[in-house]
Amino acid sequence: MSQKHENENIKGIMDIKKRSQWADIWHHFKKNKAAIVGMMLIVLFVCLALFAPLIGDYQDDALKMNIRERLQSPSADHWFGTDEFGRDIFIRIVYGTRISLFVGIISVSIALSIGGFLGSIAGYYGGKIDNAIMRVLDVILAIPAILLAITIVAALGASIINLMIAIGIANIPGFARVVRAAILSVKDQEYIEAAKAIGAKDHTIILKHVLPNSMAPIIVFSTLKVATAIMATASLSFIGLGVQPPTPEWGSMLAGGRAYIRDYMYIVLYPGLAIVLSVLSLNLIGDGLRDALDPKLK
Amino acid sequence: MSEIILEVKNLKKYFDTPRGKLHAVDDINFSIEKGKTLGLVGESGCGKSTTGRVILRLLNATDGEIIYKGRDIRNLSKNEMRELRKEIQIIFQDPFSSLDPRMTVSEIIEEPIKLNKLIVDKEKRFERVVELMDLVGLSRRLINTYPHELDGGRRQRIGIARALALNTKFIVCDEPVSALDVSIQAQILNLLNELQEKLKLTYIFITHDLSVVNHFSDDIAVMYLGKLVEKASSEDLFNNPIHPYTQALLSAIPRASLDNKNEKIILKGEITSPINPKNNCRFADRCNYATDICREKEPELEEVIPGHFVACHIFKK
Amino acid sequence: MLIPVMLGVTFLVYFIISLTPGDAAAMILGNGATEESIKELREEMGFNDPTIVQYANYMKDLLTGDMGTSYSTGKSVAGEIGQRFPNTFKLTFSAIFIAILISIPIGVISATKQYSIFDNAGMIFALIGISMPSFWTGLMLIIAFSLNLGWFPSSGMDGIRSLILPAFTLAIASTASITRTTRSSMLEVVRQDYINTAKAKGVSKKDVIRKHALRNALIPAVTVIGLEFGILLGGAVLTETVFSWPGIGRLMVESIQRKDTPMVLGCVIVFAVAFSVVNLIVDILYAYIDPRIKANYN
Amino acid sequence: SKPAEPTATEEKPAATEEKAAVSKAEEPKVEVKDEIAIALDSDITSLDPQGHNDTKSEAVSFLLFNRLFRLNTDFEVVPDLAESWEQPSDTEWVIKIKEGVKFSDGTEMTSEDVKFSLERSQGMPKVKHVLAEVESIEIVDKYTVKLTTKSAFAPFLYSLVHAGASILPKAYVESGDEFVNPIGSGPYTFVEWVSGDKVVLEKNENYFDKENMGQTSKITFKVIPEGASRTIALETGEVDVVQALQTMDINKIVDNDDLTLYEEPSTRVDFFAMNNEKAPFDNKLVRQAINYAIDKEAIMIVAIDGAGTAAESVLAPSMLGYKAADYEFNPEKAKELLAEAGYPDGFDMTIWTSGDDRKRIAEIIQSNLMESGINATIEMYEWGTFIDVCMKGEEESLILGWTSNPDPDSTLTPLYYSENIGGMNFSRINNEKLDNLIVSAREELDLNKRIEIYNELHEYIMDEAPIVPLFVKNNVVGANAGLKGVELSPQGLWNIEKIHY
Amino acid sequence: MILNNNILNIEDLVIRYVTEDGIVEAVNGVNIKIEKGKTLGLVGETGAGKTTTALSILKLIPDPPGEVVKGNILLDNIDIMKANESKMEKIRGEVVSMIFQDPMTALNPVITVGDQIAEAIFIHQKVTKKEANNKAKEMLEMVGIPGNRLNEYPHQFSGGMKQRVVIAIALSCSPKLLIADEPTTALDVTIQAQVLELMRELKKKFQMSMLMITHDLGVVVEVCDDVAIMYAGRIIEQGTLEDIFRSTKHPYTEGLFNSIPNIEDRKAKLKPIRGLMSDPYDLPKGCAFCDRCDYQMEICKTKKPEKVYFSDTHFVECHLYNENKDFKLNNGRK
Ligand SMILES: Nc1ncnc2c1ncn2[C@@H]1O[C@H](COP(=O)(O)OP(=O)(O)OP(=O)(O)O)[C@@H](O)[C@H]1O
Ligand SMILES: Nc1ncnc2c1ncn2[C@@H]1O[C@H](COP(=O)(O)OP(=O)(O)OP(=O)(O)O)[C@@H](O)[C@H]1O
Ligand SMILES: [Mg+2]
Ligand SMILES: [Mg+2]
Repeated sequence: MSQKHENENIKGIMDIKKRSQWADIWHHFKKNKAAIVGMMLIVLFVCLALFAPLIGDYQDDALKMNIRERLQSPSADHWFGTDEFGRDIFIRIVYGTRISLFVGIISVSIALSIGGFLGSIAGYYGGKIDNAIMRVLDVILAIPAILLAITIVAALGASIINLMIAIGIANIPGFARVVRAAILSVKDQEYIEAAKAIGAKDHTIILKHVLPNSMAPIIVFSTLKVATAIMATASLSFIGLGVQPPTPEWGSMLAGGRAYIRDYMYIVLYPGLAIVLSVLSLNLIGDGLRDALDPKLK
Repeated sequence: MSEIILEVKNLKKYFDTPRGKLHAVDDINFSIEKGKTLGLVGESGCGKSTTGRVILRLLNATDGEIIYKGRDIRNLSKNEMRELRKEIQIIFQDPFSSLDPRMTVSEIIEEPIKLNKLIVDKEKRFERVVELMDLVGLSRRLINTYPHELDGGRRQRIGIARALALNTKFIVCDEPVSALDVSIQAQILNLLNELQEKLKLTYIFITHDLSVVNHFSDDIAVMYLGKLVEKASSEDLFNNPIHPYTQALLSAIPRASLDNKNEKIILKGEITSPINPKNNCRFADRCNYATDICREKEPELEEVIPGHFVACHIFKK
Repeated sequence: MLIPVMLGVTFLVYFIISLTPGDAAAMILGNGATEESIKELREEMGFNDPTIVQYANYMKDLLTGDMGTSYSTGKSVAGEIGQRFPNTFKLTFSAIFIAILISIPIGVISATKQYSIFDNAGMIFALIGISMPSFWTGLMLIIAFSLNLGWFPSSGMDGIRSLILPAFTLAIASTASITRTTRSSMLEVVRQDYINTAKAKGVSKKDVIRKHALRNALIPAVTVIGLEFGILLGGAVLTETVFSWPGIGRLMVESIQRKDTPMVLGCVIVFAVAFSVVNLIVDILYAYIDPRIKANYN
Repeated sequence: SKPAEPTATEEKPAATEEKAAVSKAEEPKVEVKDEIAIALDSDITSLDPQGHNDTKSEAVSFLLFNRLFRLNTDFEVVPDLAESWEQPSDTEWVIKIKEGVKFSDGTEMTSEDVKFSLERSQGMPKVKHVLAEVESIEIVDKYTVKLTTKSAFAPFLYSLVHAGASILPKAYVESGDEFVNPIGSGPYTFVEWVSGDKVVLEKNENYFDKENMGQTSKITFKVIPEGASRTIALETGEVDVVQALQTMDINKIVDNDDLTLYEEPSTRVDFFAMNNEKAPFDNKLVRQAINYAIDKEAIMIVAIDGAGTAAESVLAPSMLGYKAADYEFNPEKAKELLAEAGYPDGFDMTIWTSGDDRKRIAEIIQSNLMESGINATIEMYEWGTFIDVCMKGEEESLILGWTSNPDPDSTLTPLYYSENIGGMNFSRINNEKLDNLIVSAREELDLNKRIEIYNELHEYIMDEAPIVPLFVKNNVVGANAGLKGVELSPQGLWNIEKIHY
Repeated sequence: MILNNNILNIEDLVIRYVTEDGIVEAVNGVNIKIEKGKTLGLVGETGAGKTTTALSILKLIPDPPGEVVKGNILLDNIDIMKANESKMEKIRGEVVSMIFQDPMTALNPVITVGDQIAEAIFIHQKVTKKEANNKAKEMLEMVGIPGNRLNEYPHQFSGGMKQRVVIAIALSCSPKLLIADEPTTALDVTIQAQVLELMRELKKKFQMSMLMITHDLGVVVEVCDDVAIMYAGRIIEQGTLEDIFRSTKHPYTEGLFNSIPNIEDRKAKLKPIRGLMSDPYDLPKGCAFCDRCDYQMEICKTKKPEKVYFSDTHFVECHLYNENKDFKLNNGRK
């Protein structure tokens, strides 16, 4: 076979379809039904966040109180009922999606950029640099993440920005470790040496070979961490250190409604479900990605 | 007219490990003539790959000289080294980990050309890729496949094509066939042979399988625990192995033939740790002939017959 | 290893908390304090010194076991934590115990019956568990088991019965990840050659799992249990709040709200020490389970 | 009197002035239990009666210690340790204490202890305000002391009922035990305090006042921060009394035959105080605007389930010389006034408060203010800190409640007298005319004249509008129907030593 | 049941793996006989189905995805196909045991070497734990490892020693048939020589029959009596050593010989087999080797070749001998 010379012209060969990696990953991802469900849910959440104004006005529907309509059970008018101030819970959950996704994504981005940077330096250069960075991160790691976040918010004051900073910082060591491990696993592969052997410079190697090949665990970890960050946001709000009223945020909705838990369970049920569903979806996607990106399973 | 293309003098490579200095390569000397093949043979962990890597400066040597075409590679600047990399290349043992799984066949072969700006025009470069694929016997329709879709033999061909993409003169072949099935192994060996003739290449051929180098090399160097124990033309080495280790190695090869069954020399024990080795003959523990001197003094590599070097106290003459 | 990390932790927390606005001296003196007396106290307590000097003084005291006195109650921090910590300890250990008790068997069975209904159910359970914020789970459990069924008290710390709900709440999330790790490492282990070797010897299926697979599969599970402990400690903060459990988690949240710096500092340090000690124990456990690691210690 | 803590207590419109036990028709099954558990919504802060100023700690202190006088449920001062007293002059009080009163360590109480305790009180940060009027304390004999006030002070005896005026054994305090194992003379003795969990007390069998002996042998105060959990605990029998019942659970208690609801109108006014020293609240128009901007009805609905009385002045309506002001909810008017004051586009401000229920109030105020164009941010504090920080005047506005003694002065002086800026004068109003009105009312012994002065004061203060009064609420206590002796005063659960099965 | 002199008799075994990507036809009608006391070498390329065949004898094909479609396996006259799990547990280790390819991973890293050997003894022989331990020590010494290393863990052993331990485990209950799946592939030549030497000795000592799986014809010469060449799930040629080495019949077998560098004749040009083994997901209708075969004929593409016998012991599956049994292979020239 090998010696057969096919005499197509070069152009023809150039056009041979390249099955892109993404198509490949998608192909594998698609097979995982749970992940697809998660994906659909997240898309739904994102749509809700994007098109929230079409569902209700932020000022008039999500913030403004309407005491006469307080504590109404779910109905056609108020799908999820109203809270103790007569605000529509559904609309508040919809606007809450914005906050949760936003905080989740931004705090993970903070952790990813700082932790990722530290992790890649530690992983790629190794030795003393590695040791120094990892020892410092060990210190942060010794404090359970949510406690660290609580402490930071407590010190800086409760606001959305501080919340993101706190959750971001608390997650730095995790990201640094994952990135470092990913880079280490790639760094010693022979194709990195091969690249060196053909004269590739350090940054070419990092950008073209190391990073693309270490992306998989990092992407998966990020997805899962967005989920954790959403949960952390809610937790901090729950103990009064997160998003402050009247901003609709799931955790603070839960915290505010918990006095009504016995007679108006839906006040805590729906925001809680929103958290569970979004976190669950992200976890499902993360799991799906893990399988789809794992070269061992290919 | 033999022209020495590479000469290695007193090459040493030590690794720092938690348990001490690991003498992966310990003071070895050899040279290779242009267009010839030097076989580097030895058991697992004896330092063959390290030697190869140090020659390409993928690892920095601890000590010694690596003189390629009259210049010591160890003294080259980064840019000079990059220039030199267009001439000396490496083919790896593991066809699975030596190819970037995120790149297609054409991207892998194209990369060295692109990086070294040999051909800037995209289409021309592509023509060159196809040419290389033809050269190593890769079907053109595989051009945009990914390595993981291919078998070991084809992957190894990609590795070879990549090594040939530049103006390659000298290739370190680090066990290029040991991960392959016999029938595929033979295909690759033949290919390497053809390429050597066609492109006037010089090889260092690393292997643990003596039968492979026998077929392939002009000279053979046998390594044991970071040291060269014997060095000769393949002819000489096979016909007249002198060092007890070489003898055992040769006899241990299972022969796929009912005739000439050879008497096996079974060695005791296994290769010992290269960490902080003692200053004696490193083979002494396993050697059937070892005497006191072997356990006390390190033998030098000496020319016992013209062109035939051995490091052994017992079989000096 | 523990000591430098603890030094780092105290410094980090001290530094973060020193960012907290507010005048500690005024806080201690309370209402009616004159400018002068505040100034005097500030001088006396060294609040005017640079943070690093204050930190050094704090550390000096800490080394003698003195964690300072609470700003809000004037009581000794060490004494207060000494009273509260055993409760948190009780809670988190019961939780991890429950988590292990549930998750290891589920993980093992899921792995041995891969793709069965049991496996799928187990994994869905695990994912949902991971996705539920503990404070929400807690509220839901209270509704179900305290309110509707009346089986367990919803608050306080009286005997085993009152421990069950908070411990379960806390355990659920950890159950999820331990189950998942056990399952996947079990699947990994079951593929190993030595399992085939054991089978080829004629070892029965049950014994293959029990004697050969489980111990190997436990190695990654033990790491996760160690890490989960950190998450549990963090979760304790929320669970203790929901269930009125008088542990240091709740103490910490209350102290943060009171801006009671020495108390917060004390709590975080105790958390970090507890977490680090657990990880140390995990390391030692490792050596017991995995002789390869023991070899590295010697 | 003291700032009322944020509790879940809400009240139905106070139907009667009597303490009303909404008792059950049927007799519940009798449990013969010799101990009771009382749910508190937060832990006590100190066992030192002079080391705290909150109702939870007070409830415990009252059981462990005695004061010279105490309040009965009708809010009248009655003697406790005092045997008799006389007033030789306007500023002098000679008090004879009962003989033979023993502390729980067996030592006898003498005037030494009284002098020591009252002087100590004056130096304790948390309670120094209580006896601020007292100039000197002298020992007359072993059982008699003489107190001299700085000026004529009609409501003086009320000061002596505060926990801060508790009589402590001098020897014990000087022993340096720091109240880890407090010794007192009260109807109960200390057993243990499990921080964050519970306080356990035991009947003092040797209590000096045989009539007011403890009725049950053990009382446990359990800390249950969650309102819903407190109610559940009561329903499941984990506790016998819930001291601060959350109002939304009132019907559950009423509907439950095993439980009894106790309600008592309080003298507590919840109010929204603006910091009169800070712009823009130094502008009367702004303060008035905010009085118009806030929807008290809405607040009542949310905070006390629509069952309270909207407050229309700084005091409860039952108070001497009360006069209502007329600020109806009117955002338009508020906007007009704001514009007049130079804030046509509103401004940004912060609201400080503490506790879940007040947070809800804050949220409504926030929403009300938004309608008038004011953008408010809520900042939450833990109760203990909250009071401390607020006294420093760093806040812009705050939400608080104030439970008052029956005498108006006990509210007006601490809250609105200029000298108490930095103390309880949270609005930091510093108004000469107001000061004069307060002082002359306090020193006026003629009741009608006093009423007149208070009428004027009400009118004046509400025009100055340092605060926005929000509502007056009831105390609500839930208890097991089998309990006897549950009594409420306007300050809440009272005479706990009398509770028993 | 016919009693016969064969320790192993496999007939028409078909095994496939059902995976997401398709069905792998791993074993397609294999017939293997091993006489008592004899050693059969099973030779073939990667993916030929050697391990699958071996595992089926122990009934250890992972299911799913593995599936034994049909076939008969008689092991020491026991019908494996009909044996239930508990019977199999008895058989494994006692009647048949197996050595796996990679000594590095074939031992449980958390159990001492001694316990791993003793376990099999304890299971199959009615002995106390202590006796089992003593026996384990004996076994260890027999494979040339000092008995006092009984309580060490696998990571403390070198590769060759580990493989010896694996052998000790396999032989601990003196099985009648030993299956060795490429026992020396992962080892260095000098170590390989040691291990092969040991196996030869032990085989003699225990009078065992053996199925030796390898892809190395050299190893076959060293230890085997008979050879079966496997290609794409079928035995395409089988015979005694003499048969296979001296009168090679199948073009594939010939190709294998030509692919091996010859140590004696270094100038001999390697003549590898072209191309690759057919995709096991999609085997051709006719002869599976036909794509790579230099003697390819029309019939090869459409019809599966039948067995052609040259002697009792020697058969081949190839169309070349359909008409002319005397056809001689001539290095690819037709
Ligand atoms: N980066 C490294 N750090 C530490 N030790 C190393 C490193 N690379 C190789 N070694 C050690 O150096 C010695 C020689 O290794 P090398 O890879 O050169 O052996 P080899 O002869 O190529 O063996 P093989 O046949 O297994 O490939 C070995 O003991 C190995 O463990
Ligand atoms: N668990 C499995 N799932 C799917 N396919 C499998 C599985 N095990 C083996 N196969 C496939 O079955 C075919 C035969 O495999 P087998 O392991 O028997 O080959 P082998 O001859 O032992 O090869 P090697 O020399 O590589 O060990 C191969 O194509 C392989 O990919
Ligand atoms: Mg190597
Ligand atoms: Mg195999």
